[in-house]
Amino acid sequence: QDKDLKVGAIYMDAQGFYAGVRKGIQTGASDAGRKLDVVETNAQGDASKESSFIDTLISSGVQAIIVSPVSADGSSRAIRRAHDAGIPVVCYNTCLNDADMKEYISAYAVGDPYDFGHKLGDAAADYFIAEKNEAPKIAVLNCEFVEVCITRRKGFEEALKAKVAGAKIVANQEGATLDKAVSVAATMLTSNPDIDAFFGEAGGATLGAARAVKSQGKTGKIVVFGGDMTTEIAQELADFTVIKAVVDISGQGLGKLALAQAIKSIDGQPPEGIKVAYDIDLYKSSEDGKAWLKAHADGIP
Amino acid sequence: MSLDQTAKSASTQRSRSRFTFSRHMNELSLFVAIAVLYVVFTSTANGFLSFNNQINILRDAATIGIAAWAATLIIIAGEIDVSVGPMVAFISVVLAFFLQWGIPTPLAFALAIIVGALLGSIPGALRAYFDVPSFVGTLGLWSALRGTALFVTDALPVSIGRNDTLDALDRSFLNIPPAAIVMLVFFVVFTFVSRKTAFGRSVFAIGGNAHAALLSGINVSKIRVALFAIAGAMAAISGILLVSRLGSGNATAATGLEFDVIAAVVVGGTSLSGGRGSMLGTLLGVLVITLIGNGLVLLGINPFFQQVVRGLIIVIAVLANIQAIKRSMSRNKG
Amino acid sequence: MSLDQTAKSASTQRSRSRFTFSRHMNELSLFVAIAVLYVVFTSTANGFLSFNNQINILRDAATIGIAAWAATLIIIAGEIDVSVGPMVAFISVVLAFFLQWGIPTPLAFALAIIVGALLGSIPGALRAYFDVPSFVGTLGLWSALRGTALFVTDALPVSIGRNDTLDALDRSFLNIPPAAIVMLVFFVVFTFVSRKTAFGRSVFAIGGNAHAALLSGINVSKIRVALFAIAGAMAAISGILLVSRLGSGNATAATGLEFDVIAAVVVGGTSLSGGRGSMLGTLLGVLVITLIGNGLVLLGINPFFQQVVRGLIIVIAVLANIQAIKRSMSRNKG
Amino acid sequence: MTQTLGRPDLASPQIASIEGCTRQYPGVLALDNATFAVAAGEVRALLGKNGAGKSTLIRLLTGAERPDSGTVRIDGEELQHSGSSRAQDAFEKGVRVVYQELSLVPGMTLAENLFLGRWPRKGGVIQYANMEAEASQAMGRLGLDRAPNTLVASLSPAERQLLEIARVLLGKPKLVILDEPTSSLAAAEAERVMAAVTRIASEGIAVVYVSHRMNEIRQIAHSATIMRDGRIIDTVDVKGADTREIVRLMLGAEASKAAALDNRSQKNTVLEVRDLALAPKLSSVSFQLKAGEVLGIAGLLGSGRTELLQAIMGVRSQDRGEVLVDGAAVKSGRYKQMIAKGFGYTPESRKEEGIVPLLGVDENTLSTNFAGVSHYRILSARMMQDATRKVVQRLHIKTAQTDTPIGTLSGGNQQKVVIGRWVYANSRVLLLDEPTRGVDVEAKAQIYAIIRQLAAEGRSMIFVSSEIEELPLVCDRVLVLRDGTLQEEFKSPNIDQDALMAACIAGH
Ligand SMILES: Nc1ncnc2c1ncn2[C@@H]1O[C@H](COP(=O)(O)OP(=O)(O)OP(=O)(O)O)[C@@H](O)[C@H]1O
Ligand SMILES: Nc1ncnc2c1ncn2[C@@H]1O[C@H](COP(=O)(O)OP(=O)(O)OP(=O)(O)O)[C@@H](O)[C@H]1O
Ligand SMILES: [Mg+2]
Ligand SMILES: [Mg+2]
Repeated sequence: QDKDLKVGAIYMDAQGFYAGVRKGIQTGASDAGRKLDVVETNAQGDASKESSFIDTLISSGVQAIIVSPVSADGSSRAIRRAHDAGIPVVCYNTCLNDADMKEYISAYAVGDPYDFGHKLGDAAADYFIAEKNEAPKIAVLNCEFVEVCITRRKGFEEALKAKVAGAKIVANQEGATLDKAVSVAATMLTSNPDIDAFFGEAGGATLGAARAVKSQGKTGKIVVFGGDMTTEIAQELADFTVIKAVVDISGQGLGKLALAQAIKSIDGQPPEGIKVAYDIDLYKSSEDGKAWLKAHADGIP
Repeated sequence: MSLDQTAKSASTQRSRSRFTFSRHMNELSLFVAIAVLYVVFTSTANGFLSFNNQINILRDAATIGIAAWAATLIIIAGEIDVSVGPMVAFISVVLAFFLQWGIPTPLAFALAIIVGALLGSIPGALRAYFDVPSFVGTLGLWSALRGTALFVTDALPVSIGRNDTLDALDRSFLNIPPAAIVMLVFFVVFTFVSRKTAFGRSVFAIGGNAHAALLSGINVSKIRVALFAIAGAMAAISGILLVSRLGSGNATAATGLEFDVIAAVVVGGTSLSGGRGSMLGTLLGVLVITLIGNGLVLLGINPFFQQVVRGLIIVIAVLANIQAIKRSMSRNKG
Repeated sequence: MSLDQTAKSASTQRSRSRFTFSRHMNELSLFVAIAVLYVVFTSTANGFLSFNNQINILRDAATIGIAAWAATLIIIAGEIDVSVGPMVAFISVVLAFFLQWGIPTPLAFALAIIVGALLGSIPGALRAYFDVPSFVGTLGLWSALRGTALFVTDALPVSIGRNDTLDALDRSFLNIPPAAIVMLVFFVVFTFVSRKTAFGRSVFAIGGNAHAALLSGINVSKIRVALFAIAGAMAAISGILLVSRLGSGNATAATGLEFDVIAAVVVGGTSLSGGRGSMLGTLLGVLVITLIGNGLVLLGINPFFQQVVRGLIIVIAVLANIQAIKRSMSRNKG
Repeated sequence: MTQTLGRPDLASPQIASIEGCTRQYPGVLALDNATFAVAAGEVRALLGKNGAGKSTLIRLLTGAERPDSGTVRIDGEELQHSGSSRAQDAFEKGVRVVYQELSLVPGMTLAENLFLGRWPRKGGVIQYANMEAEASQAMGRLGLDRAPNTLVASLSPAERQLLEIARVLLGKPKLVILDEPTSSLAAAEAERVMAAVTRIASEGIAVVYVSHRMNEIRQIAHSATIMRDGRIIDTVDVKGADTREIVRLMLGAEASKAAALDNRSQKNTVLEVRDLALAPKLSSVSFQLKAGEVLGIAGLLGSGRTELLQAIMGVRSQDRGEVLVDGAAVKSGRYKQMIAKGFGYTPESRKEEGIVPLLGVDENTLSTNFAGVSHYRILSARMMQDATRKVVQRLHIKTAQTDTPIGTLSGGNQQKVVIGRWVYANSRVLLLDEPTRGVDVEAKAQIYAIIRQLAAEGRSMIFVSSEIEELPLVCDRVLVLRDGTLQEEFKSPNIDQDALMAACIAGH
């Protein structure tokens, strides 16, 4: 079957991760031997824009919508309208609350954000145990204007405290874009000179923390744990002086998975339990970093 | 310079029995722009002309339009309001809380509008009585409202549960979304006010020559405060419609709306230096902005690239408009 | 109205031998504001007064300051530039690409600055020769540049690999970050230009009465284009420093920088209606904005709530400034 | 033209009074313990040099400003409040004013401007039909024949002035104040204004009339209050007073007589205009200007003199015709080029086009040639001061410092700076559009002297003025612009005011 496919794709905001998703959707289509027409938009983290985009996609006659909803509750009405119009909606990365999800969503390609944080927290705990640090002080650079980031932190905190009871989060500031993260991290180092580690909730935060640690001359004293692989984060990890562990949900992988689910839903075979788990990858050694760089020569995560 | 003079007479004042071409050049050139956009998108974008999509365009236009009517008056008065987006988001959050607290829906609506008007009147009063430029006052409000909304909600949506009134507001009425009706009703009201009432004409007078307005006994300060209060109330109405559409109050919603609103007003031919402008122009400006947004999505253009196209089209629209007015003026001279 | 008149004589024109209190009231009141901020943060925020943190403040100030000098001139000339943030991000991307292509670093720097100047001169030329308001032109550029940068990079950082020159730009020199030195050098240059050159004085004349400036033979169009080209070049320099700090070109960087820049200029006492303002005022405005940002982060205040505080402080700073000027005017009367 | 004046009877009630008022501006005592009163039906002239404090006194009467000390009474009641409600208070008590600065809203129609802020309305809705009918009537009385829904932006300055005067005559005013209402009007229009003034006075309305034109005052005023340096010097009966005595009171010294014209031989032609046309006002204008010549251009309001000057300078492009400088044709769109060739142009509206109010006298003067006061492209404070001082001294500009913001100078002194900038630029041909508008007698005499002096140095000038009586004082030759062409020529010493006037209005 090589019928043309027309799907709508909505990216949540302007982050490199979604470039991966885009590539994943494209390669997913060619893997499935279909000619793909993607109508794509970027919601810029705004539920009202997302809502209007979904309406536009409905009118444009797409066969399915692949979306990373901005908000578990705030996005449900728009998605309901798509559902009511008979268009299967596939979530990836983020989704609606459970009740709405069961009703309106055909499939949810997910690397669970709680697990995401949890895996990293676990890795961080192992690091502190190895360092014999029983009461590590941690500063967070967050992206908590989107809900997933809050969940990521919860996962991180709980996993860490489960193993290292004395761990403490001493500061939590926003720093989602790289430039802001560098500046905020540098300032946090001033107010909390005795912190042991940064936790970067997303790519910009992770790399920003690493840059700040280096430029403030704290290499070797302060380490960084963070989310989201990019070329530069992988290089830092390969270097292994500052970044000690990175968790990542491959954008490409998730995109591919989401498209596969969308095709299935169009064909009337949505997955049973809606949720389709996608592996969250943990990279915690220099070799892991090098391997990632090799596998992603084009830099798209 | 020369434009200032030429455009002055070209600006649309009130409709007059003698329809002069040059006076309405602005609107005419916008009509042409819209016609061109329609032709282009119809022939290239699948489903653009479908009834459903036209309704979508109307609904999207409402988001910008409702705020843009008040913004037009503010800009005509020589002021500016950059707080629209956060105001809409903030009110959506406030309304959601009101409803969570069990305040009856109509009362909650009224309270939300009052809150909007009161908040809006803060930069208004700062401008009118303390000479704080409205750009500064509304910039402060912009930051404070977005911050407060995010702070109290932790950036999470504030759910309102089932609410029949709000649901009705989201359901089309005779196939037309209520938001669009609200927009059009207010368009008529604002057009009337701006052309036919003392308040509306005072706004033009203040923008054209505030000193003269003051000397001729117009209560400049009161009108300035009122303008910003009205803008706040209109943003609140937009916020209410937002809640009905999203089913929750969202602190992160309506980001950058202020840019769209100002762009629509300016594309519509209202001068940022005050004193001239028209509601009809703004309506057409709102349509241009909305059509571009809608068409580009339908065409499936890379979302980042859409931003590029939007930027170019806004500039080209204003440029073409200005040139059209100029040319018609010089032709009309003899 | 009354402010317009009072502030006239208070505005800093050129430095004069007779230092009058009222003329420098604006700068004095900003000095007081900065002193208050220092006292408050020193006593409440851990490590605020540490050498390292003061250096951080300087480095952060550079991001806003370098762009703010040019923006001051633009606003004095009665124009506005809202394209700063995207311009900085775009140039950082362009520079990163230049370096990836193997262009020698100094040449890449020069090219980046030229690209910035050329891009900046687009809204300048639209303003000067086609009467497109600078708000519209730069808003278009804002959208187009951010879009292009995101489009070509997919919002991913563009790595530059190892680069000694750029590394050196990020390493402190005599304990002072090069960015801060660049900022201060340009501050001196711009202060000098604005006070002591025909170009600078013509900018004031154009902002004060463009028509009169034109008739007295000042090349108004050329100066307008030059102003925006300069702003583009300064943003490019900011972009270069950004690359040195981040080690990569970032399309998403410097979001909202234009707001900070305009806020700094306005807090510094430059009038948005043109014709008056001072570089020293802007320098103090930049410090106020940067200090607030730094202190609030140090205090560990909820980031959303920081936005609220920032908004309030900007408004209060401008309000206090205006009141101080007014009071000093009326006191000076007798 | 105007009927004989009967002085209102002395028992008529005082409409407005100012008692012991003082008003201080930064650095200037604009009003010093002034006491002033005007009675119903009286036309009171207010005389004084530029900066004497006339406008300030008026602003107190209208409530636009409050005195630092002293009281202002209208109709026996003291003005209350401050800010805009004070002006409102005065308005309600029947004070109407035409300010020296135009106070119209260009983007609104004539009718709307006429009723600005007091539009007739029913239930909040403006009654346009009524308003426009009334407006037509009110404007018709002053001979302003324009559709009431025209935009003010399309009016000429003179028409705007008439509109402002029409505005104050609406309703039931008790005190009408006119601050130099005729300064932008040619003689014929000024007559219309004066007729209106006489009429309203006869209706028992008090009028305060500021003018620098003595002959107008003789025609319409009953009495004259003379001000000097912020003080009220004297109030005299116009009939009984001698003009020279009034001028002496104003100046505090005897007025110098205008310098007599000396006829020098004029040599080569510096400027030639051939068949210049600019629709709709100019159909075909040709003339020559010689070095060292002062060429007057007379004409009625709206005859196109301003357009002629602008077309010559290239500020506005002509439809047809040629402009030759030193025998060589120049292209259109050539303003810069004309300046480079040694031309200078002073616009008729000083405030809108002439000055940058926030900048100092120095920069307003030197902006024509910053290079002349620069050292290696850097402005030298010392050179700026010296150059400005030279111009200030030469043109007798009254300013505290060379860097005083020009906006705080009196109108006459501002005008001298506008001329002075071309003196500084060493221009050899000056195009002066209404250079004496709003300028006091003394400053006027000084400007005439300056013009003659510049001509003696071999510079040429085109002098446009609506005050017919000053043309013979300065011009070597006067051309009359009528119906789009230059109709008649008068040569010194045979320039006769009455003949000029007749030539201007011929056929009207
Ligand atoms: N707003 C102001 N700020 C500072 N000084 C002022 C202001 N208004 C007037 N002055 C000064 O007060 C003095 C009196 O000015 P005023 O305008 O009353 O003079 P005038 O008699 O009306 O002169 P003219 O004939 O030129 O109109 C002048 O020296 C003037 O420079
Ligand atoms: N309709 C108009 N639109 C724009 N500007 C105008 C208009 N009418 C007149 N002006 C400008 O107003 C100024 C003076 O006009 P006005 O008619 O008073 O003078 P004029 O025609 O030059 O005659 P004169 O100078 O002899 O009184 C000129 O600069 C003229 O160009
Ligand atoms: Mg005066
Ligand atoms: Mg004229």
